[in-house]
Amino acid sequence: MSNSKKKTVLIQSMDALTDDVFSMWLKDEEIAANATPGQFVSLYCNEGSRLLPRPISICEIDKAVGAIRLVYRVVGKGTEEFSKMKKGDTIEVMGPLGNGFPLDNEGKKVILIGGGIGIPPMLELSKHLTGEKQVVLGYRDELFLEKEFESYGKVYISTEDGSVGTKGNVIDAIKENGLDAEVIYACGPTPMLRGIKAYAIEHGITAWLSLEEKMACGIGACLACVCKSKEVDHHTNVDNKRICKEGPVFNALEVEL
Amino acid sequence: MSNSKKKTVLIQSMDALTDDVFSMWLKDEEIAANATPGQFVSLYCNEGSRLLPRPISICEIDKAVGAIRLVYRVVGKGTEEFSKMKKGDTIEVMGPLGNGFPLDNEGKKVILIGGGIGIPPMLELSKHLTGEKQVVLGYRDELFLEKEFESYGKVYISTEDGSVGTKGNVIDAIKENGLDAEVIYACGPTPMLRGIKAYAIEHGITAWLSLEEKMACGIGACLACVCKSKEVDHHTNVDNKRICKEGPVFNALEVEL
Amino acid sequence: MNTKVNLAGVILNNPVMTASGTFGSGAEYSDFVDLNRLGAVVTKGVANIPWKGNPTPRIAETYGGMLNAIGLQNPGIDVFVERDIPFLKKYDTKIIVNVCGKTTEDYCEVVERLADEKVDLLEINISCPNVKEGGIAFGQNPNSIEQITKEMKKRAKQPIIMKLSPNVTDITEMAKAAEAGGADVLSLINTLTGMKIDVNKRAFALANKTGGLSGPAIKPIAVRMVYQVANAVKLPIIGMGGIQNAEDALEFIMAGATAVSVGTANFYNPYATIEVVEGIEEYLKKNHIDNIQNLIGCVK
Amino acid sequence: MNTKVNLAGVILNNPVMTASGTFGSGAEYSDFVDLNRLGAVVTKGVANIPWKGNPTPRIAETYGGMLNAIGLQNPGIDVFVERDIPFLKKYDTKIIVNVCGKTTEDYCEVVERLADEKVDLLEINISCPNVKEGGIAFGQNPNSIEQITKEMKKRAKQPIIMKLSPNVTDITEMAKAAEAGGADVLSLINTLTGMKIDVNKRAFALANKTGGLSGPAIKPIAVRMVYQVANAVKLPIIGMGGIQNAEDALEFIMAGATAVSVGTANFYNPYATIEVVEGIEEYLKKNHIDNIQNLIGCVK
Ligand SMILES: Cc1cc2nc3c(=O)[nH]c(=O)nc-3n(C[C@H](O)[C@H](O)[C@H](O)COP(=O)(O)OP(=O)(O)OC[C@H]3O[C@@H](n4cnc5c(N)ncnc54)[C@H](O)[C@@H]3O)c2cc1C
Ligand SMILES: Cc1cc2nc3c(=O)[nH]c(=O)nc-3n(C[C@H](O)[C@H](O)[C@H](O)COP(=O)(O)OP(=O)(O)OC[C@H]3O[C@@H](n4cnc5c(N)ncnc54)[C@H](O)[C@@H]3O)c2cc1C
Ligand SMILES: Cc1cc2nc3c(=O)[nH]c(=O)nc-3n(C[C@H](O)[C@H](O)[C@H](O)COP(=O)(O)O)c2cc1C
Ligand SMILES: Cc1cc2nc3c(=O)[nH]c(=O)nc-3n(C[C@H](O)[C@H](O)[C@H](O)COP(=O)(O)O)c2cc1C
Ligand code: FES
Ligand code: FES
Repeated sequence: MSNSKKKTVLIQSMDALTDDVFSMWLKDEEIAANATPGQFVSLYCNEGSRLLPRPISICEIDKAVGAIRLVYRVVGKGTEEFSKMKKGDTIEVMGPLGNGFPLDNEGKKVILIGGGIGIPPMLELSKHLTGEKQVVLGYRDELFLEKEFESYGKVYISTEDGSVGTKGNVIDAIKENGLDAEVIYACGPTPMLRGIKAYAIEHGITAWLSLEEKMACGIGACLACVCKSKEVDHHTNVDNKRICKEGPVFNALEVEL
Repeated sequence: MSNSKKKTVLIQSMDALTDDVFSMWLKDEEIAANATPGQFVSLYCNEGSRLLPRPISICEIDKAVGAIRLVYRVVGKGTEEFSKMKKGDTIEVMGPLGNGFPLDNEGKKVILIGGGIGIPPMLELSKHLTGEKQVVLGYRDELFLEKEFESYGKVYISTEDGSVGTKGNVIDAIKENGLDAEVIYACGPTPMLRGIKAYAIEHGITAWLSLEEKMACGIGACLACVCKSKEVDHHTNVDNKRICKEGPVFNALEVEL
Repeated sequence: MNTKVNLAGVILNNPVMTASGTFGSGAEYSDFVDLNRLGAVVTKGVANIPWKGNPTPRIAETYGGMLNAIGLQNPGIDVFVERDIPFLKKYDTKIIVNVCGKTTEDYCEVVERLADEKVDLLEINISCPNVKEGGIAFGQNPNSIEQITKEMKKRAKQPIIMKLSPNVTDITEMAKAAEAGGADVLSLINTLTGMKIDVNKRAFALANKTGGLSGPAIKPIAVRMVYQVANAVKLPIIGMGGIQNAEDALEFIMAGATAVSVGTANFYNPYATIEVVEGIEEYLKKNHIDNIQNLIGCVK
Repeated sequence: MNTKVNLAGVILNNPVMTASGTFGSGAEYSDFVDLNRLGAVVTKGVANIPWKGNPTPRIAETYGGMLNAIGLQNPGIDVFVERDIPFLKKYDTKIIVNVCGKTTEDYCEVVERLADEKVDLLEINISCPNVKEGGIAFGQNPNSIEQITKEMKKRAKQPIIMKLSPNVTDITEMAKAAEAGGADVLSLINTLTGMKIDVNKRAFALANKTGGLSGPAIKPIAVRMVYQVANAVKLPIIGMGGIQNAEDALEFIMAGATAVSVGTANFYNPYATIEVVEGIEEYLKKNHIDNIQNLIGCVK
């Protein structure tokens, strides 16, 4: 048996970080005990017309309390439904799912990169890395979570409109600040990840990327969520890897973006 | 424009009368102002997989407060959903719908008959009739609402298991108590109404019956909820009457049961 | 912003219509919505003589949809012409009369009777799954579709909409047959044949055993068929099946529908048609699209 | 209480199986449910060689259902035989292998390769709407159904289940063709072809444009088809399409299915299969029915 269950859990808190980004803590000792940074959970809607899971990365893990934090943006009907839930309500969740970021980096100098709603999983990760940590956060406009990173590393910000930090994207911020590293960890939109992969290859940096795809089962059974892999995958026997099962975190060299 | 609207209204109270019979007051001045005894409302589920209305008779009307009372039995998923709602929640409702009982009976001696979950609409009706009122309530086993009728008329009870009042059905109770009347008003399961119709014809009593059928629109547009009528109906031009529009209350002689 | 659309020369103020059988002849819903705001009202199917329809229960709820087996109850063309057309003429909306029949002759009689009435289009229902004769029997065979379309065209003074059944292997074959028969417009989809069993009563939920499935549950099938037909024939298409909001309507329009009909949604939201009209206007505004024409079939 | 059912001589402990493609080869769900409790596990379609499947996005949510266009990605029969059959053999459940192919030869190769493997039944998928060649092309024509069924029967050592497509005018014609070809069991329904458009992106939701609609939304269509087929042929039927609880499963059984498959529901409730098994047992107990046999096709 794996460590993943589907269950109904208590919402401990629900807070708006911006107009459309929400933070919630879910109470569940088992999930908290088993979770590692970069893993995700599947959230389910109460509304019966919406059947499929909403995969959400784990933003923080409080093993002492037995709770996990999720930070999500309202982009459609499902996340809208979640945003209307309140402390004390319950929600269906399955997890933890997938494989998180590798943590065996022995004090290497790293850059953690989060783009938009890819920022949340970087927070828990930043607590687990032991070397010098540079955190690059890319936003369209409104900032969230940026202060919470400050205790774990030096934070650099890019905004598309240039209202804060570097005007442009995360790569622009890395260049502007002359950052270098042995390892990059990143989560964000595919074009950003593509850019980071190219940058990492160019500079000989190891890069771990967290990918995204539409999911149905979340546990590797339906083959909905594949990405192209460089080599034939052990499980699928074709050059497709399941993001929910082998991922969501991949070495940049393993996958085609 | 008719007096009927679809709107979201406040639930003022929700109480269990028995294990599976619930009473709720809905706050809406407009509906309360327009409603008459024997009319019904359509209740809608929040759950998006259940689209159709749940027609529920109006049990009481409080014009002063601007509220209506509904009493319903949990028989399926929709009524179960309602039963879990709480005071302070809101619910979608359309109404008042249909035509209630005729109230111009000029002090005639009447019997009001309610069978099972057909009992609730009799309560408001009993307040509006001016003659001698005999109330016959038929239950399978557990009683509800029976006390509330006592201030409006003499109450006779039948139960299938004989635990209270006459053992048997409402006709048995009428016979056992030797009741007679000029007019009968009745609501309940079709076999009961069929029995009442026969009884009324036999004894030359005018009978008004409230019928039931599955509904989709609740306002006369879809032709789902018809009953057979004795004569060609003015609207449909066939011998079918729409229960939601021409009914739910019909003169027993108008309809075939 | 231009929301006008053209169905065989008839210009609708906007592409939003009602689906036949879900809106009566408009009278009941006129208590809830201003019929002047609708592109067209499509009336409940009418035959040459009054029909009683099927026994009850005639409907059953299903997951995200419903089954109906009304059986085309209707008051007959005479009452319809005397009562329902004059009612609708009071409004600034187009009138589309949905026509049903058991035999080709029945259909012909209705169409001839309507020839000199002030109605804008006739929609020929050859796709009702709930009556034994007529209806779907005509709608599942390309030859009979072409044949009956020709008969209609011979007699009708108004442009003819052929309403297609989704209960077929290849919807484009049926669409092409209607086009070959001279149809002016196609409308799709009618309901999908379905069944529900009450496991506690161990009985069919509908007296008719089977019924037509409608509502949001069927939308993906309807959008697919509209897309296929739009790419197979040159006729304008009225798209329907599960539309409950403007997004749904726009899916059909982008798939290739010139107009759309709101059906089952009226039952649970009597304001649905108007909300679709307003939602489309908002979408056009927000996306700086000045003519709805630009959206029709824009997804290829 | 007897919940055993007989599919062409293969006795299942209970009528509850998994629907192909929604349960992998059982390994992933074995973390959630005890496979020993299932009547049978039906594996994801497998071809003679590995298939990559379609580009992503491969799925989209719809109202009360979902679209998929996985495109039959599979590791090929060799890996399947080496890895997946031994895994399933550890459990006290029947093994049903779902077979797909682009050509008749592909199907034949897989069936021959499986002849000496310890699997109980073969389910031939001639109804996948998501691949260009093979799949549904075979499943919409009675002649080709009969033909391919015969080819399968010639080569197979296990009984053959033909899996039918609902995207046809008359499902009974297809069922009869499979029966004529010698099929031992029929399973229905596969998915209905559907489409979703993202109106904000003005693009198809699926890379493949169309996909197969599954989930509770389609149940009424599936129940109707099972009922029609049960009344048209003598073969046992595996019913599926939108089953999410015991009531749903019982609808299919009362309509005439000998066994049922749970598909899409696994995705949102990994315990769904077991809940169906337990719910059926409760129903039998509550209603004092000592043999499930008495419910098969009991609603006429
Ligand atoms: C591994 C992983 C981790 C994620 N972590 C986060 C996170 O921490 N915070 C956050 O805000 N978002 C995250 N996302 C994206 C999030 O899953 C979607 O924003 C969400 O599912 C949208 O649901 P909706 O109902 O609001 O949108 P709708 O568009 O209405 O959803 C319709 C369907 O599409 C799916 N879907 C829509 N967008 C996406 C997407 N980007 N990725 C996958 N499925 C999608 C939904 O799950 C649903 O099945 C993550 C996605 C993945 C795959
Ligand atoms: C005019 C009228 C007045 C009514 N008044 C009352 C009342 O005061 N109190 C009360 O408890 N019940 C009343 N009923 C019955 C009530 O409508 C049903 O019990 C209720 O709709 C069941 O909903 P459900 O979702 O719990 O059951 P389900 O069986 O899950 O419902 C499935 C579908 O069938 C319909 N349905 C099921 N049973 C009935 C029924 N008996 N009549 C009509 N539609 C039905 C539902 O509305 C829904 O569309 C009345 C019915 C009518 C027609
Ligand atoms: C209760 C009901 C009655 C219908 N009656 C007719 C009819 O008389 N003629 C017709 O062509 N279609 C009829 N239809 C089909 C609808 O017009 C429409 O094609 C179908 O319901 C799909 O659209 P929807 O999902 O929006 O309801 C009827 C549908 C319903 C639900
Ligand atoms: C993601 C997915 C993959 C599927 N793959 C297959 C397959 O490989 N072979 C097959 O015969 N059917 C396949 N199907 C169809 C299902 O087995 C089933 O027939 C259909 O989904 C209807 O059942 P449901 O509504 O319970 O899901 C697939 C369905 C889904 C949703
Ligand atoms: S979501 Fe099913 S395999 Fe990943
Ligand atoms: S419910 Fe539609 S006519 Fe009565």
